[in-house]
Amino acid sequence: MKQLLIGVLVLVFSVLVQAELPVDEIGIIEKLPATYPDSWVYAHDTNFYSLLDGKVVIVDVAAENRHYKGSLGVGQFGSFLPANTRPELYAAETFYSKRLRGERTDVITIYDRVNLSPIDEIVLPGGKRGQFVTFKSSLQFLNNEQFLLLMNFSPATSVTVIDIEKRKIVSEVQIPGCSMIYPTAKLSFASLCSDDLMLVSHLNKDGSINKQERTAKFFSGDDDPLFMFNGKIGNTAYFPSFKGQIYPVDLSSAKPKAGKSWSMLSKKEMAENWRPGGWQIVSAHANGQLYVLMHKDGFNGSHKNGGSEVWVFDTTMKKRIKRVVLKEWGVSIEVTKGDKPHLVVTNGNYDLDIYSATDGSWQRMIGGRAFEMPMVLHAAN
Amino acid sequence: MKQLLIGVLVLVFSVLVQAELPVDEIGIIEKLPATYPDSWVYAHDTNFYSLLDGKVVIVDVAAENRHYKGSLGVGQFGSFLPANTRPELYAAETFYSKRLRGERTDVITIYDRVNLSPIDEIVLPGGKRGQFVTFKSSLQFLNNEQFLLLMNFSPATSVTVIDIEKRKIVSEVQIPGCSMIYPTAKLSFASLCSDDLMLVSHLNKDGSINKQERTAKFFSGDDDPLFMFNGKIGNTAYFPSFKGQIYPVDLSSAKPKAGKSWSMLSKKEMAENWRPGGWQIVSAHANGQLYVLMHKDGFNGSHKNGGSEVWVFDTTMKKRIKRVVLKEWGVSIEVTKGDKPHLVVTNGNYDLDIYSATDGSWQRMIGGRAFEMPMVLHAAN
Amino acid sequence: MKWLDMFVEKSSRKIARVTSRRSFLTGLGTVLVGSTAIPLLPVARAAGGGDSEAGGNGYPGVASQTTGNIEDPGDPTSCDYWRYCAIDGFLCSCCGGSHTTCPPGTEMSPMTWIGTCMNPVDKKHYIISYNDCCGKTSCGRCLCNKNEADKPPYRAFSNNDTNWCLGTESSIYHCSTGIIVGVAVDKQ
Amino acid sequence: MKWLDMFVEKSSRKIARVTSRRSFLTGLGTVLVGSTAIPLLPVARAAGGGDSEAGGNGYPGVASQTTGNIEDPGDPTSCDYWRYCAIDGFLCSCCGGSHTTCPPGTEMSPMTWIGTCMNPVDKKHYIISYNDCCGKTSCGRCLCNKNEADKPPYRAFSNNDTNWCLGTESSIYHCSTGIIVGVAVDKQ
Repeated sequence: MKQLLIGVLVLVFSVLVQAELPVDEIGIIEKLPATYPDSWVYAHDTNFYSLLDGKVVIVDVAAENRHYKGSLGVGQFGSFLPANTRPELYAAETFYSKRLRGERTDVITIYDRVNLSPIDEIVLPGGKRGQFVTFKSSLQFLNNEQFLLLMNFSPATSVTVIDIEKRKIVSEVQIPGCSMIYPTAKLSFASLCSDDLMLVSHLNKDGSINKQERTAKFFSGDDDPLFMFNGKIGNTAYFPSFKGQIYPVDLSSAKPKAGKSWSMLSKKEMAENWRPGGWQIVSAHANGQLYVLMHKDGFNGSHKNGGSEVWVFDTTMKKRIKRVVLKEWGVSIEVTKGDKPHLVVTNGNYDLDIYSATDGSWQRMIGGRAFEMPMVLHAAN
Repeated sequence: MKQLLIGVLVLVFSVLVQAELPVDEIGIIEKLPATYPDSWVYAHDTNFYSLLDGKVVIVDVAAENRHYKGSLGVGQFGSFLPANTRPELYAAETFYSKRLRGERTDVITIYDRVNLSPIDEIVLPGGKRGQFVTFKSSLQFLNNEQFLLLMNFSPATSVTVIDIEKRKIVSEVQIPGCSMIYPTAKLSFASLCSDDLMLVSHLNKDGSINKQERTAKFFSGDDDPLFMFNGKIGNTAYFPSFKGQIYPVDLSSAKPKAGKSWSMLSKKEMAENWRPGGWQIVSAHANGQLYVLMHKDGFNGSHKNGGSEVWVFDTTMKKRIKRVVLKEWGVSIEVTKGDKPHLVVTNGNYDLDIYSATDGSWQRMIGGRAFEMPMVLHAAN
Repeated sequence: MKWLDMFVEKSSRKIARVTSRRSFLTGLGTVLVGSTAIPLLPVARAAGGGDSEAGGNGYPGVASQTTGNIEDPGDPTSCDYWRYCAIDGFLCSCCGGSHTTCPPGTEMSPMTWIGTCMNPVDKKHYIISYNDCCGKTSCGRCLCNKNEADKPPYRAFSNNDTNWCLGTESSIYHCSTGIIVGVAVDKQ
Repeated sequence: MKWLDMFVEKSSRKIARVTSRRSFLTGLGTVLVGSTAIPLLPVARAAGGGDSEAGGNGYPGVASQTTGNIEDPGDPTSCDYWRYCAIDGFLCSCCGGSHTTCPPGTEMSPMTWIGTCMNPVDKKHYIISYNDCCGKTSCGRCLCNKNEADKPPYRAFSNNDTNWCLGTESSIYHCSTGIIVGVAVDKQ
């Protein structure tokens, strides 16, 4: 009788349990894979409306849903760089002890890519970390990601070299009259200079400066300046100019070799003043295609105005192979890696429009106030 | 000849100077008057979209232009209170050493009202400063602004008493089961409690606790809770309830006396479920008029939904004397002081709509992304 | 069957009484415009935005989800998802977490506010714990505010205007979950 | 008359060369939509907003101003005000300062970027110093970005993508002014 009763109770209980949703586990925190799929993008939200509270949002642009994968704070005109050789992310930022004031601390914060949590930091002395609207070239790797290089601006310009494996600062390289970091060979980087050339800084194995040299002049900052952003295909960086030239720079040896520039524009397009414009105005894919954000009726000063179209060039033929007419006005563009690349566009509402990079078709919009101003986009891998 | 030449030069020079705009002085920082006009309002922007970067914006609601007078940071669910007896402003806020993380510091920052710059601060120990969406009753004065009282929540509830003239913490008063600070007599304050009454805390002259006592129960938290906000006219605080009753509480002596409640609603309005709703749902003017933000079709849970109308009551007659149909849906309301009061409404776009409090006419909208979410408004003086 | 419900109810209520109600953030992100509760700012912003692929969650630029379980109906990115009957804040489902998990790098608050919501499929009332995820800045997506049974702060554990990122290393609020902790009294 | 202009030009250029160009903030707050430069986000937000009393400054909820001097025409709360031909940031005129002064409690940056703008009344080209006001959070009002003669950061002193709140106690950027420091070469 007693056994029967227990049996009945067990039966009733299990029926009930099946009829109800189970209790959920409490305290689960999501994790991300150590290597992200090719369809993921780091969207750096400069957040002009609250500059100290900038962030990077990690987005899967290809998924049907759950596009927002996670975020990390990168504030006060911060710089950001994901590693490829280890599951780490680097954020260069500035804190004040009392948020808007008080003691200033510049740091490189090292984030674990799986947990998006800070695992270490390197304090940067001197309060001179360069604060810019957000560039990619202000934080770069050398020597297979052994060295992390950070741009300073005080307004004197220099580059701090950090051994990021050992997590310590090893040197500071002065780059007077020049700006930003374009890695060339294992231990060398170039910077763009006010006198229309590149300064090349060669480091020793320990990260200290070995020597510096200058390339020949190869562009005109007065008449047609190069943008800071470039599209890199293999060892060649393609720098667009304000008026629509493409300047290929071969970075395969320590000293960069500027190739012959070519125009993106037909005579008609030149007459219509088509020009590159926006923030991150260029991106590239390993298949040799260069993507440039373009606008019509350009003028002196329109180089940050964004664009209505993305033009796709075959860099071997130096020929346009596609025009993507954007659904919404574009501000920044990035092309993802891999076989099925996506063209990611920060639009004028500061949401992301996702297009197929292959056929230019619009696929989805990712937004909903995920970002205030995602000015820079880093494709994963 | 030489004299003539000089004379000619001076003449030419002065003609030229008149023909050109003069060079401006560099380095001028605006100042504000030590006492603000009655038409000024402190708009506390909680800034949900970047909670750590909240602020208070000082606005002149009556001027033809230059409405935005200045701002100060009050972040991370901060509390704010302007003094009347001296040109100081108080901000209770929380900093983290690394913005989003690291060491926590709770402080009262003292701002100079003329220069809007921090002049001193009082560090609060224990990391227990209450963090709320933004209430007025979380930071209050006693004894003619000698003592500044701050609400703690850990989740135990207490009140820190600060001698703000001497700028030091003098005591902490436990208020278990109760919340917030409603000054009564010089050295006494009431708190609203979970068991439908007020706890009254009486301080000694040095700010230490003397004794505590409880009022009788006078409302029903189960059936019809009182809002935290009240409109104060003379020594009477008028607390609206969720379902539209007004509970007058006489604060003229140390122990508050709850008066007889009265309904804001006719039978028809009750049937239509008109209710108060929004955030700062009530304000009052010294002329005896009480302003309440109302919505139709209310229900259990609609008490923060905002409202389409502001109802104006004569508190002596306990009778509605005006309905102001809002141009835009309202979230918070405040009535300014003085002979020509303004009704200031935080609208659903989180801009400010300014109405005449006298005739209810709409005068102007102040916004342009001046604030993200100005939840609380403090009329000057 | 009442007895089993009541048993679960009892243990759940205990949680509710001890850790009790919950979290932070009134929104007023949601206000009544006309008679439909819509989150105001996202809508205001979306007005200037582009098209949306959002199913019907009301947040342009946020794609719909399902729980994958027909017994748990609705869209966890929608403010109307049944578990959110008393939620208040940014939905973690829109922020790299889910309706039951926190986004990477955040910390789940140990103290929560508890609501009681009816699952429209089985018509049972579930006790939902709205644990906050803390330590990263405001997510910004899918602000959702439902105030059924919300009380002012003098009933602290029934109040959602309080920042409940309390027992966490950082009190910075990021987003909110809606976790089933039990079944309430069967009201049928 | 050239000699006087050249004299002023010379001293101004010296300032330009020493402290030189200026400030921070590309905006891209302004982007070209169609062919008119309008500040994007304010517009996007305003789309959900109410009416505006703004004269014609393009910022709903911001009231127009004048300089009070007919020789100095235009509206200092408008991105089209002549002095702003190369400005980049939030206009201090909308933030509690003016086109020449900083809001209370901020600090004016000693280093600036210099632009050259034509006054439409006297047709003269003035040298404008766009000193930033620093130490309070982003004002948020009247974001205005004009990039005439703007160069990339390798011409640092001609670049407005750099935060020039440099010689100040705090590098937090709040808003920008447009201060006349001299007259440039008369181009007539």
